[in-house]
Amino acid sequence: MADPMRIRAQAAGDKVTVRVLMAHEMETGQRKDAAGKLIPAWYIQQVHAKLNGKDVLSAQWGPAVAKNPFLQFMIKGAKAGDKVSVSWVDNRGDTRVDEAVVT
Amino acid sequence: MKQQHPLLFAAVALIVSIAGCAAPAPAIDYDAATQQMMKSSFRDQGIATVDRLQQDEADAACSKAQGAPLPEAQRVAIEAANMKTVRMPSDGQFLGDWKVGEQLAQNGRGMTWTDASTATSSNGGNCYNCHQISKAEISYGTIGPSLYQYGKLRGVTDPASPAARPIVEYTWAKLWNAKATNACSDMPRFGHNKLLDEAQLKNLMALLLDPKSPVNQ
Amino acid sequence: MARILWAGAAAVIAASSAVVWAQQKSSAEGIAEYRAMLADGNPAELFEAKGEALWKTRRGPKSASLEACDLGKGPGVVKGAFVELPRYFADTGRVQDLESRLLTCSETLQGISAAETAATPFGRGEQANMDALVAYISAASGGMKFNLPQGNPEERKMFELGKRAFFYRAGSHGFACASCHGDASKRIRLQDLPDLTKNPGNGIGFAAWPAYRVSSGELWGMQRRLNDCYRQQRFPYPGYGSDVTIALGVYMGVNAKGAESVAPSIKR
Amino acid sequence: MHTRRHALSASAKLALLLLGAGVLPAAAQAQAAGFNQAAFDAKSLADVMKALGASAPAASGDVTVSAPDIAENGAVVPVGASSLLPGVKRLLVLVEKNPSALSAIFEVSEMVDANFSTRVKMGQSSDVYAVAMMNDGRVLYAKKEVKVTLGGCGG
Repeated sequence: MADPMRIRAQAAGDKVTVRVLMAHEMETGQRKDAAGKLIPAWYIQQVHAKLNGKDVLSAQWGPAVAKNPFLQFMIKGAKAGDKVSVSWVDNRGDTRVDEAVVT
Repeated sequence: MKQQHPLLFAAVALIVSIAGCAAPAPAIDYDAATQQMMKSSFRDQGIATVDRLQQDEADAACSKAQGAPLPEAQRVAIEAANMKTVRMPSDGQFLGDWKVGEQLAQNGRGMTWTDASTATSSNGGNCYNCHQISKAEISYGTIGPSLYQYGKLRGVTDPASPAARPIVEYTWAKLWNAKATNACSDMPRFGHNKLLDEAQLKNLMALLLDPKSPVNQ
Repeated sequence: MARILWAGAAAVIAASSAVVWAQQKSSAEGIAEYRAMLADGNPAELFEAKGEALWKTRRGPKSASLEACDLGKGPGVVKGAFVELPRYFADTGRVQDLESRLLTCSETLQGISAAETAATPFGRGEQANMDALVAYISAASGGMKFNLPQGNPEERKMFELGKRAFFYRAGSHGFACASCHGDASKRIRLQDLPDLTKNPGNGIGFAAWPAYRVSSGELWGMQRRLNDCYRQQRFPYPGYGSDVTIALGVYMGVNAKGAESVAPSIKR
Repeated sequence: MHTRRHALSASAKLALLLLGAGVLPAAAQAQAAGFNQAAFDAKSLADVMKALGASAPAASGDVTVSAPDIAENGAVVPVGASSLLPGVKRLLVLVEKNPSALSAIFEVSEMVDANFSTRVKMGQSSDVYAVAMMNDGRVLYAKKEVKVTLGGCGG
């Protein structure tokens, strides 16, 4: 199973800045290994974020997003104590969900 | 301030050193211990074999100096010995194609344990790692001097002319064996250590000295 | 004659360097901007979290955690240990760096073979765990100043050997560590090269590793950093935890005395 | 909305087709439906727009792309896309000279700002685009050149 994400959600005024680091290879499918064989593509295709269980963001990513991806976004009308959850699904169907409390 | 006699210090030092000799821990020969450590710490991997740890006279002397200048006589002797290794081009032609030279200058590959072959064709010149060369390349190192306008600044308008001959030969020697003119140079000895062949060196020569090369614009 | 020509050439070069200075400065600013944008959100954090979990997880044939490991400040003390390594350990009779000490702890406490881990390729199996552990342990000393002990004769001996290894020129290119790291304010391509013969400053050089390597997307400890240095130096292959790597760690670490550690940092 | 639904169903059909041909692993079936493969396979900016059913984009000062002038390494280049305009439906990040131009699509909801940062790979120096697809069908962009340098020892 994939390693956990690191999610930081910090409130300032009525906005919450969310910073997420995800552990993922984001393999493009265009690189070759030492033996000259193509390494198959393996990358996160979809990302979803929720605030207290309600959808706030969805994104689609291609293999050009860098390895161990970073994502930053801003949620409106959120406050300390709220729960932010982030999930991803990759092209192999692997998935991961993590949650953080807004500080 | 009380003045102390230097002899007193000498005497104290002598006593201390005698006491040191009498102590059970003998003085360590760090140079020998270093050689032993290098030998035990490294192993062969691919083309990078442990015989590479053997030093020639220049590498041994400059290592020992730890960045300090060599004694004059030693420096002169090392430079003379290295100058003798320089082979001028067999056909008397010094310049090749600067475009190929530029690619070679950009290429930092070759001779590591992840490289497949020690053939000169698989090696780059590593030049931009240490030198500014063409102005278009902003990613250049500063370990060596800037080579931008190398030929122009030296007044080379026709590299084949007799007037340009001293600069042309000096540059060839520098590329072939940098220790021929600077005993403890950090620059690889491209010709001497068979890193680049004659044709490759000519292309680098053209990059530096051809008036049409972007280096001399 | 060559020498005279060279002296003349040097003078012309000095004059031309002023011309290129403006361009150099803007490149440096661009790189600084790039690094600042990356600093917020260093993927090394992913490795730290994994390392902390590994430290506390019962693993290996003996089903034990590493929490009883003595990193030099007593069993289980993680904070402050990193900035005093490498140091002498009486139980092994050796000067050890963080990675070689972890090999010892992992073998004695967990029953995981040190030799097997040392022989594992970087980034795989137990070596991947090492990456995470060094991230976690170094992070626990974040902001602390390097202060390697030199009280033991073995520690002083390793400093002397490390110094000689640092200046040891060999290989097809005749490079030593000092070829790139023996002077201040030099660059390779656009990367600043720290002068490792002295303290290059807070969070620079020895005080910046372990680090997340952007180029490979991996976390490198000092062992892996030195391994790749020697590869680029065109040397043969240094053993994992070999004396030369530890001696260099002592030399660079003692030179960095007083420098604040920012490990794990983020690097090109 | 119409164009989006159209694109989704097309990619879903393609996924089924590939699945039938044994190209896609079964696990990929579930998420293929919400992923616009055609847009991410498109080589050029124009082809990406076509795959998304969008009109030709116009340069706009109301869209911001943030990226460094120089990237020390093309493997990780920080890029941000944002707009303060009301009615932004989607924000895209594109790298013109990458093998496939599109890097990311962010769906803007009323709960988030039209302001996202991520990091992309760049094979070479290139223009990087932030594209805002508006609710009224307009497509606006900002671009910035990022120089990707060779770094380190290069070996």
